[in-house]
Amino acid sequence: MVVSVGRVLQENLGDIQGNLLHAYHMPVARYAFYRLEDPASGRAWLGKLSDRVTSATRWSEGDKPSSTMNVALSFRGLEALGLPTATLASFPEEFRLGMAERSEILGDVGESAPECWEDALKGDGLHVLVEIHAQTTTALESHTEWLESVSQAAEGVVVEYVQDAALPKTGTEHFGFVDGISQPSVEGSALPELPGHGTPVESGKWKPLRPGEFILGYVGEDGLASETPTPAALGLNGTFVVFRKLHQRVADFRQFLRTTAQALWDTDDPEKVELLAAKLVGRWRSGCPLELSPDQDNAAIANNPQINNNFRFAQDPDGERCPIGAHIRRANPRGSLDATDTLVRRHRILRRGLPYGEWLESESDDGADRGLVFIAVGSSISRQFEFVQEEWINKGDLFFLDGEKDPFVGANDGTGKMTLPGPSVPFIFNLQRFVTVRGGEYFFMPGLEALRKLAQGKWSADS
Amino acid sequence: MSPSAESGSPYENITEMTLLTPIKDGEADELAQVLAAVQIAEDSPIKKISTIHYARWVILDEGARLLFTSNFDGTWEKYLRDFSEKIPEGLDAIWGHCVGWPGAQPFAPFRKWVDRHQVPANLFYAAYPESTVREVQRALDWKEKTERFVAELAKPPRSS
Amino acid sequence: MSNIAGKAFAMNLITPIERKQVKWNKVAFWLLTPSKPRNFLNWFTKRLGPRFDFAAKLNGLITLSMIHYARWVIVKPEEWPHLGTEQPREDPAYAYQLFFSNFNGSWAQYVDSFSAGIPEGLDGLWNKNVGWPTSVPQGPFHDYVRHNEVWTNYYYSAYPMAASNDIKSSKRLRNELLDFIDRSEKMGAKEFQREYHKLLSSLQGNPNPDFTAEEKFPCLGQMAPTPIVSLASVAVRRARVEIRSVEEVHDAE
Amino acid sequence: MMSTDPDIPLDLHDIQGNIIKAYNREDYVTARYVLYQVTDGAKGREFLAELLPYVTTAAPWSRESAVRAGNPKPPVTLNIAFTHQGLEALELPAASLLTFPQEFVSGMVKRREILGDDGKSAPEHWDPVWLKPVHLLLWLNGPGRPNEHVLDEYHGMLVELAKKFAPGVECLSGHRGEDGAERDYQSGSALYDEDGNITAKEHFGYSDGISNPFFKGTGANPNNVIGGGKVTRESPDTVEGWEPLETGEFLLGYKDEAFEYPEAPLPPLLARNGTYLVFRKLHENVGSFESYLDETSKHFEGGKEALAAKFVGRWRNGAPLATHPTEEEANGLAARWNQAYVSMKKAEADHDDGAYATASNVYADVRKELVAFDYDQDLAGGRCPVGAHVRRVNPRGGLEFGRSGAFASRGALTNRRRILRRGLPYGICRDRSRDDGEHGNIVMMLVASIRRQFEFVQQQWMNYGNDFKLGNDKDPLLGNHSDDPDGIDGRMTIESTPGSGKPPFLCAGIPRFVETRGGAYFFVPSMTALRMISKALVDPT
Repeated sequence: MVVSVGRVLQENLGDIQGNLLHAYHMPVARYAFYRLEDPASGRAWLGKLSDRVTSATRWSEGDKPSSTMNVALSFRGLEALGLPTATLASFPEEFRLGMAERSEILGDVGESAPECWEDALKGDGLHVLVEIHAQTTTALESHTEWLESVSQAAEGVVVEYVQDAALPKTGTEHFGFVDGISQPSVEGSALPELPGHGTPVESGKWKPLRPGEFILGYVGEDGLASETPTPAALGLNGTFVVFRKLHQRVADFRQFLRTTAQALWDTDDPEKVELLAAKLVGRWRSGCPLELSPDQDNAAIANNPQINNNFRFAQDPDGERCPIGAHIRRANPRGSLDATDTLVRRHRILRRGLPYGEWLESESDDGADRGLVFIAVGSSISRQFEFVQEEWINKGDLFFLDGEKDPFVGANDGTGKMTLPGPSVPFIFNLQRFVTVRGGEYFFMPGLEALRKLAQGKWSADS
Repeated sequence: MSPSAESGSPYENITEMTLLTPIKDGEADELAQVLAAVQIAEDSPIKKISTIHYARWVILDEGARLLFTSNFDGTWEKYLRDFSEKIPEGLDAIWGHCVGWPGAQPFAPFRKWVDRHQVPANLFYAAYPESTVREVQRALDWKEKTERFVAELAKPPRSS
Repeated sequence: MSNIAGKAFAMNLITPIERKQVKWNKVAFWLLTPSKPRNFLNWFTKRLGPRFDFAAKLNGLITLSMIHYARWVIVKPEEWPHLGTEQPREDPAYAYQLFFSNFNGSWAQYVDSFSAGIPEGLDGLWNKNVGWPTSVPQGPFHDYVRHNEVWTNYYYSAYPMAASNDIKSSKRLRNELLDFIDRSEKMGAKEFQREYHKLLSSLQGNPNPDFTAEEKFPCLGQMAPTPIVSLASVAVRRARVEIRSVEEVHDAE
Repeated sequence: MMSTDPDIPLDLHDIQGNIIKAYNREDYVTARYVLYQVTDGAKGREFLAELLPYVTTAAPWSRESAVRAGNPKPPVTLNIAFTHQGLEALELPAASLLTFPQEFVSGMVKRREILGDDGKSAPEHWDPVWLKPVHLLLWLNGPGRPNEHVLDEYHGMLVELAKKFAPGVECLSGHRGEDGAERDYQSGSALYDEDGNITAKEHFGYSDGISNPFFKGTGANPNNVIGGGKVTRESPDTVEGWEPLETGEFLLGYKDEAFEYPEAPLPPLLARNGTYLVFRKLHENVGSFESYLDETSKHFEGGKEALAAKFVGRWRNGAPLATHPTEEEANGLAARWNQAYVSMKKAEADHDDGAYATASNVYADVRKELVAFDYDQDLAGGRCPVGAHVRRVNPRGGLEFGRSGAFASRGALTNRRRILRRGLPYGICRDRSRDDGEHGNIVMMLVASIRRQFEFVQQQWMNYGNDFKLGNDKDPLLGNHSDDPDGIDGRMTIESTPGSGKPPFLCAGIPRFVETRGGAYFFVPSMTALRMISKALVDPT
């Protein structure tokens, strides 16, 4: 259903939830999942929450809150709120099915298969996701206290699962890479437009993506308004959010780097280990892209946001600097598939999320759970997140990398292979899976007005 | 026409599509010219869809209807989306001459139109059903390079 | 209008079939469809004698190895879409069997190889069609195909330079090479040479009939454009180049 | 309609001689090929009428020793063939001219892209005579040393005869001679060894013309079906392993391998007992050939002779690789073959009928060893490479690739591509280190369909390799390997014996060994048709 083609994003930031278009950049977070047993009390609870939900309105200097809160609903959650069948049916198929049902498409097989997920993340109980982000642990706890008191007061609102997350002391994710450098810029989002964050245009410049790619009810890259569920007001200013808990095998990864460097170059010289790590990812651990500095890490590049994302792969068609199969090149091929980028710009994702667990100090595995809370935002889960996951991460056929999967996060099984174009050592063999899925779900994150109306039961069948 | 998005392909990775669509009265000649122009163009618009192995358009029954067949990798749905998103103008220029054409965009009515006119094959044969277009192209590239390498080793030094 | 894309030729054959005969052909198509229940059927039909040995007929097709893709579709009169008044009503007397294939070689080579190599297979799939002359003798068979063939208006191939055989050999070559590269990482010079020679001798093709066609596929031939199959297509191609160069001159002006 | 039951012989008196008889086997080892243009139809027909009594038919010759010589061997044979333009010049009615197949009407020059006559084989490099309006081909075969003058005298008579019809009938000049001068005729001659004995060799040194198709009705020794007929599913060294080919593959008016009468011009009387002749003058680059063999065989186990054998599928002495993979075996066979031939010739010269019968039986037995094989025991090509010349031009049962029963018959894809070969070498190679000079082969191919038989084999099997799963690799010896460094490499894989652990041997950079220097498509009418043409009696209505 088409809402309005000419809508301007900037005028509606107050109705869009926060942390979608702009990252909060807060070091700690808590993700709480609730099950709703009764539509009416669930709506009342949601109503209380909606008053404190953080919007996308930009903070002025010194105005940044100490904590924020956002709310999203899974398809089961919308059902639990008592929405009528016609409304439910107007949501996209993949959202209705939920993440576990889409495991084949996502490559969630083997140890990542839904039957191996954490019990609490397996069932149908993840109705509502409440995210709290905070500047400090204290602020996080105090916000949580409020949430708990409100929830305990509500009948039939049950906590199913809570996941905490915090940036490790290294400031990196657990494999040691600075994360989250590249994000799509969005037209009308009032974010500074950094080079490399939008879609490449022919003049060598970059253009922000159109808002319909990330928020429902706006014009997308196809020139049409993104499709929304009915009624249109329910969808307007909302979007879809993918939540995944990704466990990282840090000790295995470090071990793999050493043994593979040994196999490739007959040395476990740290420089070679770092080069190998960079080849897998496409960036050095600092975040400095291989495309700009193929032979050694360069902190000056890494720390300069005007430079560190300003590259395309078009000048490196064979992947001699950044391998075609490297993680960042797969996840965002930029201008390398065709000059005008038509093959890429409809498959972009906004990534939010944070690492969880303690930094691994020892060489061997300590058995602790650590990894990444992965959050992807987009107006179509199937066209964006699922497509990237299936076609680019786990297939790579489009890049002529038949049979090769993403070396970093792909569903490899110990027989994986990666092509490293260059003067010597053309391949890495025997890739295993370094990242496994522990659970996840698809959520709909409504606009603030829509959230209030949902809470009021305006669209519910029983009210 | 059987209202089914079902492919007649028995293979897991390859899908076949056969579409039979009536041509608008008196527009067959113009359509033939459009197709001829695409045929002699340097670059086919179809190339943009990297999952198509073979495709053809054929005008049947003295201009009464247009046949389209192709073999492609992946699912029907994704293939149609590719069509709709990557070469909408091309499709409009061709199928615009057919009765009831809703336009390649937006997607939903296009999908419905295709669905309505599709006939699943009763028998479909593929010689290398497990290979995608990219895999084929990649393998051909390997072969060419390997051949050159092996031959370089074999070549006697030229006397001249 | 072109039936040729590089090494591939597009065949479109549309032949009428009596409505009451349609079911027989559909059964034949179903029997030939490669799917799991077929295994039992193969066992069964083999015992009915060569006429019914569909697996063997497919064997001939595979041995010919000229086809990339082929399909058969039967459309009954009531299945022709009628979309309203702007479209004239039709009253077709027959159902139609549509055959489309992508093959390598010239028209005559293809048609003749089929009628000489697997005549029973062809007769099995077409003999319920109106006016089917049987595939041997070839004169009437040629006439039937020519009469019912429809020319392609637009033809596309993603890999025009490759014959079906080229693809099969490339795929095998690539798999074997990758495996070799993996295996050879730790080999010394002598062992490497020995293994490399073994690899080459396996790539030349293996005659053991127990091996699948793909496993023993010869891989060492070169790949290049096909010899010219039709003087007409050469003329068309030349004209096309001329048109383009004229256009380029105009563009330059 | 004529029956083609093998027991019922063909009317050999109505068929031109060279179609059935390989003249060089009958000691006619020198030849002259003369081309004419007809500008006056009536004179052309008169000329033809004058020639008719001298035309050699396929009727069996009575041997010299026979008491009553019914049909003695002529001193020199004469045969006649026409291009389509020639038939037009002789004023065949349009209704008849229009019924000839398209490729014959177009002619060889216009079909050059199909045939791969490019680069140095392109018509602009041919002997000039072939670019003139060629209408009529007369060819004379005569005795060899020391009686070559007989052919010369006979040719002189022909020249005198033709003069009577000039202008109107013109002998075309422009056959390139050894001195570079343009001549009025093309000569041909078997090659002699150092002792002056006639050989069956061509300039590259291979024994030629060993295997020719065997078809119904010729009256030839039925045992010769072995190796010459079409393969059955029985053993190739037995008579049961072969069946005669249908006559219609080589003669118009008879049932062919598809159980029908071949495409033929009207009226039927014009076509029946006639056939088509593909004439090719092929220059042999002996220097390139020898030096390529020398260089490449340095690395080839078995050396130069073995490599030469791998190219062709036969040793230069004629023994087939498929059954005689070692040089020793091959030499043994060649010696026995030679011995048998000498004995047979001696018995003939001695007019000793008994000895002759015995000797020819021995000869036939040895000959069998040269032809009685297929490739089923050698699918991978470890003995005879899959891409070797003889395996390409006649794959026997090989296109089933060992999948017995894949096709309706084992030779289903081969039986309609067979070619009857005649002709002789021409010129003398004076310096085996050089390519230039005038020497090569006059190849005459007789087929019922130029397109389906000759052109197909030339295009798909000599200049392409797809049917053998060899990609674009060409016939190593006769392929039109590119002279252009960016063109397709001349390439051949010589397969190793499977399981030997040895790698295949790759020949790369093969230059073009054989160049086309001329040729045309001709129609060879029956005696009846010749009479009809000469009397303007062709009437298709």
